[in-house]
Amino acid sequence: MSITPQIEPLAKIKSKRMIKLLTSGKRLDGRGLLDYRKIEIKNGVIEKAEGSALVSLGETKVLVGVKIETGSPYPDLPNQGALTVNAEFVPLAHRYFEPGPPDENSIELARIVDRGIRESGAINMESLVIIPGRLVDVVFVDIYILNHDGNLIDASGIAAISALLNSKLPVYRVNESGEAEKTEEYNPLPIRDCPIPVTLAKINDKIVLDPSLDEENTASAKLTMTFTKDGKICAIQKSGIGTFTLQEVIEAQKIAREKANEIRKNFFREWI
Amino acid sequence: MSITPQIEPLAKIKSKRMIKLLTSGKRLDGRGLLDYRKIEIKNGVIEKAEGSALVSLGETKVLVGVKIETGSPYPDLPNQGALTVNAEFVPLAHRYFEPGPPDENSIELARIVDRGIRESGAINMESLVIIPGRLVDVVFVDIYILNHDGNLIDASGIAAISALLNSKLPVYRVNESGEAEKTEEYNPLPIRDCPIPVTLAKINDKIVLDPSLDEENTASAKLTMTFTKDGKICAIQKSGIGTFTLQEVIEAQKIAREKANEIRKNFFREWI
Amino acid sequence: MSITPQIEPLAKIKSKRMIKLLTSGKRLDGRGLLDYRKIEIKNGVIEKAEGSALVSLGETKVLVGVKIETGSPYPDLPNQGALTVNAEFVPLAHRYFEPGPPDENSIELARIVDRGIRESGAINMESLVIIPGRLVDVVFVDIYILNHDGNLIDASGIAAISALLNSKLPVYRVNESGEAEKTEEYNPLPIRDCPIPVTLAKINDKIVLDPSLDEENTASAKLTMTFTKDGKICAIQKSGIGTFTLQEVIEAQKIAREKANEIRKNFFREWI
Amino acid sequence: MVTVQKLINEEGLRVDGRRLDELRPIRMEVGLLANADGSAYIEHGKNKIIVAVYGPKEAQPKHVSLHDRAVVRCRYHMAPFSTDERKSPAPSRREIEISKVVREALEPVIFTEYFPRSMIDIFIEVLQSDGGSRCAAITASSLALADAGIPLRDLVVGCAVGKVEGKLVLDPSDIEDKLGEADMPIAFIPVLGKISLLQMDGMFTEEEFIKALNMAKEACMKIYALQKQTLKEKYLQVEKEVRESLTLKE
Amino acid sequence: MVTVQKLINEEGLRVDGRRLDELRPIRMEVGLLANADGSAYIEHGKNKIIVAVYGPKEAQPKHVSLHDRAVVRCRYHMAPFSTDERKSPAPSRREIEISKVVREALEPVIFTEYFPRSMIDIFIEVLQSDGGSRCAAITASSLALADAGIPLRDLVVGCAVGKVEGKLVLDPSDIEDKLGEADMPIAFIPVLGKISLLQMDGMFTEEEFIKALNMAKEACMKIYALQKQTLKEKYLQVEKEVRESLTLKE
Amino acid sequence: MVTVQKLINEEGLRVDGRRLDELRPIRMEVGLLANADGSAYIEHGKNKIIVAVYGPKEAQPKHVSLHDRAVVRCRYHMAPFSTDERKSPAPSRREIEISKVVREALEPVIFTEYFPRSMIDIFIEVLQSDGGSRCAAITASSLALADAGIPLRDLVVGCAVGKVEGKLVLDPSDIEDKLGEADMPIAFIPVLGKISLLQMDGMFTEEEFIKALNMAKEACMKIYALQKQTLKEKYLQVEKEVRESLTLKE
Repeated sequence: MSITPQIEPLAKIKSKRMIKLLTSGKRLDGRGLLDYRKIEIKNGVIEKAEGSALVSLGETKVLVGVKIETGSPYPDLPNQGALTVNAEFVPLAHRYFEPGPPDENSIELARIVDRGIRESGAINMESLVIIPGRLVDVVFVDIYILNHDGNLIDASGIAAISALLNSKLPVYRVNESGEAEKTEEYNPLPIRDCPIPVTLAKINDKIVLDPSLDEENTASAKLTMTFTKDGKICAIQKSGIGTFTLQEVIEAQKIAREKANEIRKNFFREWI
Repeated sequence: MSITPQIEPLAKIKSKRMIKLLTSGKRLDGRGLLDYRKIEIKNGVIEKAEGSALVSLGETKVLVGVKIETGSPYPDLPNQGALTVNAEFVPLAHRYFEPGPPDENSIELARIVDRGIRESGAINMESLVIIPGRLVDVVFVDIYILNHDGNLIDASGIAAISALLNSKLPVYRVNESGEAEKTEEYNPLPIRDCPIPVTLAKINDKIVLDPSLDEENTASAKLTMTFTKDGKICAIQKSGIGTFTLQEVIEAQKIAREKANEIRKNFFREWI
Repeated sequence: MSITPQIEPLAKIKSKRMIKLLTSGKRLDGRGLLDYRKIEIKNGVIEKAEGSALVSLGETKVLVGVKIETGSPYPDLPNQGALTVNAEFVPLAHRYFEPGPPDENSIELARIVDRGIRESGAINMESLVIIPGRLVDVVFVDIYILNHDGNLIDASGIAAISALLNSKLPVYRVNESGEAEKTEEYNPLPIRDCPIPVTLAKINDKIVLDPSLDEENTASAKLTMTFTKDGKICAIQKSGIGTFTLQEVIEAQKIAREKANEIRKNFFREWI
Repeated sequence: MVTVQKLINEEGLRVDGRRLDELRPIRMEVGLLANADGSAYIEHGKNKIIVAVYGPKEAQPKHVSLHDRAVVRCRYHMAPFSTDERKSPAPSRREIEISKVVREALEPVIFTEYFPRSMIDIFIEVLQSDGGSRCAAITASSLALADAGIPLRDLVVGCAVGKVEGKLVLDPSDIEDKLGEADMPIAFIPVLGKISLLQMDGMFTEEEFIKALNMAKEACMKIYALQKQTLKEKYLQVEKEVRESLTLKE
Repeated sequence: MVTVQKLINEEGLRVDGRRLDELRPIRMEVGLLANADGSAYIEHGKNKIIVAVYGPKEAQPKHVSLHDRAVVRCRYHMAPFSTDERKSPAPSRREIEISKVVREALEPVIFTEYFPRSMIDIFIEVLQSDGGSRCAAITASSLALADAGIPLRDLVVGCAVGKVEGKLVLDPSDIEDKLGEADMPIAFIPVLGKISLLQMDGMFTEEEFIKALNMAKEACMKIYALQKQTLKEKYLQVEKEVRESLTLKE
Repeated sequence: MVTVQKLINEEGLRVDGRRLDELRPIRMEVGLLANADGSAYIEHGKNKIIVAVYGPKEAQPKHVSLHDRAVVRCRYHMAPFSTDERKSPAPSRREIEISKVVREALEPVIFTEYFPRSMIDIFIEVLQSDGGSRCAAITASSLALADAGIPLRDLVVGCAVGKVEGKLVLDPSDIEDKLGEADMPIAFIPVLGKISLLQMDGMFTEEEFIKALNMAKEACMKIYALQKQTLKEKYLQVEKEVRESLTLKE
C-alpha cells in the first residue's frame, strides 16, 4: 500500500530562498537551472564482483555491483539469460532510512533502472545461454546507496551501465555428459547499448536538472527519461504528486535528451 | 497467536433493539429467525479463470475464482490431484479490514470451505493425475470478499462449489518422451458432490439463520454445518466464545440440514 | 539490527544484596562462586524424535529434540551430511518472551551450540552420506526452552549432545535403479566427541559459574567455552557489554575446563 | 511451437478487429458496494476492476498524518485468478510500484487540504487483468472518489498508447502489450490540462513520443465523457429514488 | 508398498488394543514450570503437551485491551520434533486455526469480567503430537488456568470421537485419525452442560452425529474426574508443604 | 578436481606471502560520508567496509530508550556483491549474531551515560568481505564514533588469530579462515587493557589459546597506532581548512 509520504522538514526559510532564487534562474548550490552536478565514476572498485562502479553526483554516492551466476531460464524465454535489478536504501545513506525490506521507493528505483537496461537491449541476453532451455547466466545488478543527496535514479542508472560495461562473464564448457563446467576464463559481458537516464524536477513551475535532495523535497514532481545511444527514449517515469502539461513534458524531453548525449560523450565515448 | 477480538462498536440501542425484536421472533432487517437472505449466483464472471462465481447473500458479496495448474502430487498421495483453498479479506470489503497476510479469520474461513469440498469428495481427485506420481492438476480455489455483511462462510462455500461446477479442466497429452503437453481442449472439472454450508448464530439464546454482520457482532457463537447431497454432515465448525447445549446443537443440525437441501434444490437442481 | 536491551527490572535491593554477598564469596541461592546448580538429564523423552533429552539446571529446563531426514548435501561438501541447529524461546518459558521469529538471542544461542558440535567433530558427518553428492542425512537439532532461569547455553549444549548420543539413524538401502529406500532398521547416530559448554558470568569483578537469571541480569558480561573430550577448546563466546582482562579470560578458561571435565565424568562417563 | 503472430493485418486492423486509434469497449458503474463510502467498477477491454474508497477518516496510526492535509493511501492489488497464471496473493514488486504511481496520479485532484490529519483510502482490486490495467484503475478510482463525495478539482482519466509492428496503437490489449515494442500509460486531468501519470517502457523516437502523447490525451477526453455520463446517471437515479421516497412519505 | 491395514480386528479391538469406546491412557500434572503463573502437563495417548498461563496482567499493547474484561491470548504451537516429519517452527495455518478455536473453547469459563483491561496468556506447546492434540491441549489448559488461580466457572474438557471402518470410535489415535472416515473433536464444560468447541471433518449421518456427540460427552466426564483429582492432589501437596514449613518455623 | 592447497610454504610464508605473525595491509579513512554524523572506511586485506554513525539523537520508538543512558543500535550488513556467491539482501543468521557481538564490543567505550534517553546508530556495510570482517568492522566503527564526536573512553581495535596447518597465524585471510583449523577474533581496548569481543571456533589447546590471545593483543596495538594516525591526520586537515577559511575571511 502506498501512502502520501511525510516530507522531511526543510526549514521554511531555506525553501523560500530556493524558490526566490529559482525565479532569478539560480539554485541554492549556485548552479543554473539546467546545470548538472559534477559526475565522478570509479570502475571496478569491488574486485569480488563481476563488475562494479561507484558514481558520485555531488554528494550523492551510489555503488553498483554486478554478480553473474547460473540459473534456469524463464520457461517462456528458454534462449535468454536473466536480469535482476535490486536496490537497497541502506540506513548508512541518510538519517531517515531505516533497515528493512525494500520499500516502494527502492522498488521504484530498481524498476526504473531495470527498464532502462532491459528495454534498450543493453545486455545481449541471447548470448547468455549455457545450455538452451536449461542453464543460463543470471545477471544481478545490485544498487547500493551510500549517501543520498538527491537524484538517485540518474546516479544509479549511470552506475549500473558503468558496472555492466566493466563486467566479466565466466566461461562455461559443456562436457560430454551434458553438464556445464566453469572454466577459469572470462569474456567481457556482451553489451549493445548505453542507456542514460536524466531526471528533471518541477519546483513552482520551474524545471531544474539533476535535483539535489533539498530540491526534491520542495519539488512537486520529477520526470526521468532514459535514452539509448541512438537518441531513442527507452523508459520514462513521472513521480511525485505534481503534474506536467503536455508542453512541459515535450520540453523536458528535449533537455533530457541533450544532457544524456553529453553524459555519454563525456563518460562513455565509445557509445557515440 | 489468537486474541479476543475487539468488537465493532455497534450502537447499544441497535443491539438492544435487535435483542428485543428477537424475543418477538423478528430481526432488524425484517426477517424471521430462520429466514435466509436472498441468494444470487452469477457464474463465469471471470473469463481468465478456469471457473468463477459471484455470490450475494443480501449485501454480502463473495467472488470465487478457480485456477487449475499443474504441479507435483503430495508424496503420500501420488495418484491424486491437489486442492488449495485460500481466502482474502481485501480492505475493499469492510472499513475494518486492513491489507496484510491472512489473519486467523480468513484462514479459518478458507479451512472450513476446504473441509466441505475435500471431505464430501466433491472433486474427483483421482481423475486429476496427468503422470502418476509426477504431475497432477492443482486446483486453486481463491475466495475474495468484496462486501462483508455477515455470514461469509455460507457465501464463500456456495460460491466455491458454484465456481467448481463451472470449471473447465485443461487436457494434457503425454508425448513419446514422457513429457506432458497442454492441448487446446478442455473437459469439465469432474465433480461428484455438492456440499452446502449453512450457518446459524446464537444471540441471547435465540438461534438465527444466515446472520447479518450486525447480528454476528452481537451473537455469542456461530455454528456452521456442511451437508453433502445425501444429507450427510461433512464439516462442522463452532466459532465465537459462546457455547451450545447438546440439545441446541442437535436442533441446529436439523434446521441447517433442511436449509442446505432447500438451497441445493433452488440453485443446484441437478444435485438432488 | 542489534540494540542495547532493556534490562529486566530486578529489585535494586536484590541486586545490591547479590553484590554484597558476592564480596563474601556467596550467592543469592546459597551457592559458592564456582558452584554449578544440580544437573538432571532425562533421555529419550520424545519417542517420535530420533533422539531427545530434557536437561534441568536448577529451574532452567531445556528440551532438545533431534530429527533426522534426508536432503541434498551442500554443493561444496558432497560427501558429508548436514547439521542444522535451531533454538526457540517459546513464550511458555518466561514472561518476557514473546512469540515470533527467532531474535538475536535465540540465534546466538543456536549458533554457539552449533559451533560446539560442529567444531568438535562430534557427529561423523562423512558417515551420513546415502548417495554421494545427491542424498545425505540432515540432522536437525531443535532447542526448546521450557523454563528460563539463566545459563541457557550450558543447558542447551548439554541437552543437545545428550540427545545426539541417544539418536537413532534410519538405515537406507539404495536399490538397483539407484533410488534410496528407507528400511525398518536403525543404527545409532555415529558420535565421535562429547563437547561440553561451560559458562561464567562477571558481576562486579567477581566471576561466577553457571549464572542464574537474576545473576545474568546483574552481570556485565558472560563467557562460554566449549571443551572436547581431549580438553581442547572448540568454541568460545563472550557476550554482554562488559569486558574481561586477558588474565581474567585465561583464569576463566581454567575454571571452565575443569568444570567441563567434571560434567563429562558425571554424565558422560564413556567419554573420558 | 513458435507461431509468428501478426498483430496488424493488411487492412490495418488489430487482432481484436480495432483500428489503430480505437479504444476497447468500456463500461463503468458507480456505488455498487454497500460498505464503502464510494465505489466504482470498470470493464475496459478484458480488464475488470473494482475500487472502493473509504474516508476521509481519522488518520491511523497518527504518525502518518499530516497537519495541513489528508494523506492518501492507495493499494493496487490483483486477485490470484486475475491473470493467466495464478498470481500469489502477496504484493509483487510491480503492484507496489503501481500503487505508488496511481496514488500520485490521483492525489493532485483531491482537495486534501480540506481534511487535515485525515486519511483517504483507495482500494483497487483487479479481478481480471488485461493491458492497461493501471489506466483503467485510475479511471475507476476517480469515479469512486467522486461517488464518496470527496471534493475533487476534476476527474482523472487513464489511457495507454503502445507500439506494435512499428505503428502506434491506442489502448493496447494484453497481447499487444506483451508482443509490442513499447507501452506508454498516461493519466490526464482534462479540466486542468495536466498529466499526472506518465510512464513508458520500450522504444520511441522523439516524434513517436510526441504523437503518442497526443493520441493518449485525445483518448482520455473520450473516456472522460463516459465518466461524466456514468456519474450523471447515478446522480439522476439517486435523485429519482429520493423523489420517490419523498412521494411515498407524503 | 500399499499395505491394507485393518484398524478394527475381528474381536472388535483397535490397533492399540482398545475397545471402541475406550479412552487412551491419560496422565496429568500441574505446577511444573517455575516461571509461569500456572502450568500443566498432559500425556494423552502419545500426546505430550505442556501449557503455561501468565496473567492476569496489564494488556499490552493497550489497543488490544477491553474496558470491561480481560482479553485472552492463546497460542497452540507444535515443537519441530513433535511430528513424524520435522515441522517448520513458523506457525502453520492449522496451528493458527487451532489457536483460535481453543481460545474460544476456554474463554467461556474464565471470569474475564473480573479483570478489565487485563490480559491472560495461554501458551500451549505440543512436545509430541498424536490424534486429538487440540482436545488434550484444552484439558491441560484449563488445569493451567486453575493452577494460576484464575477464577473459573468450571474446567473445560476435550475429547474426540472418530469413525473407523464404519464404526464410531472414542478418542482416535493418530493412525485412526489419518486412515479413518471422520473426526469430531469437542470441548465440554461439565457443570454448565455446554459445548464450547465443536468441529468435524469426514462423513457422519445424522444418527452417527448424535451418537458421537453423546459418546464424546460421556468421555469428557471421565477425563473431568481425572482433572479434579489432579488439582486435589496438588492442593493437598501444597497444603502439606505449607503445614511443614509452618511446623519448621515454629 | 580436489587440489590440495598448501597454506604455508617451506620458508614459512603464507599464500599471500606474509609471515605467520604479519598483518595484511590496512588503510583507513574518516569523514567521507556527507550525511552521517561520523563515518569511516577501512580496507583490511580485501575487506572493504564503510561505517556511518548517526546520533546521539532521540531514541525512537520511545519504549526502547533507557532513562539513564543512550541505547546503541548496530547493524552489520553485507552487500549482495561482497561475497564470492551473491548474498541475499535479507539479514542472515550470521549477520544477526555479528551485529550483536559488534555492538557489545563497542558499547563499553562509549560514554552512553552522558546521553540518557538517546540513541546512537552504528551502520556497518561490508562492501567486500575477506577473513576477519567483524574485526575490521569494529576497528572502523570506533573511528566513525570518534569522527561523530561521541565521547569515548578509548578506541576499540579488532584482530583475529587463526590456526593453519597446526600453526598459529595472525589476521587470517578468507582462504586461511575457510581451510584452517581455528579462528579467534578478538576486540581489544588498549588504554583500558580490556577484551570486549572474544569468539572462537575450531580447535585450540590451552597453550595455543593463550599464545593466540597474546598475538591478537599485540596486533591490536599496531592497528591502534594506525587508527590514531588516521584521526590525527583528519584533525590536522580540518584544522588547516578552518585556518584557511579564517585567513580568507580576514
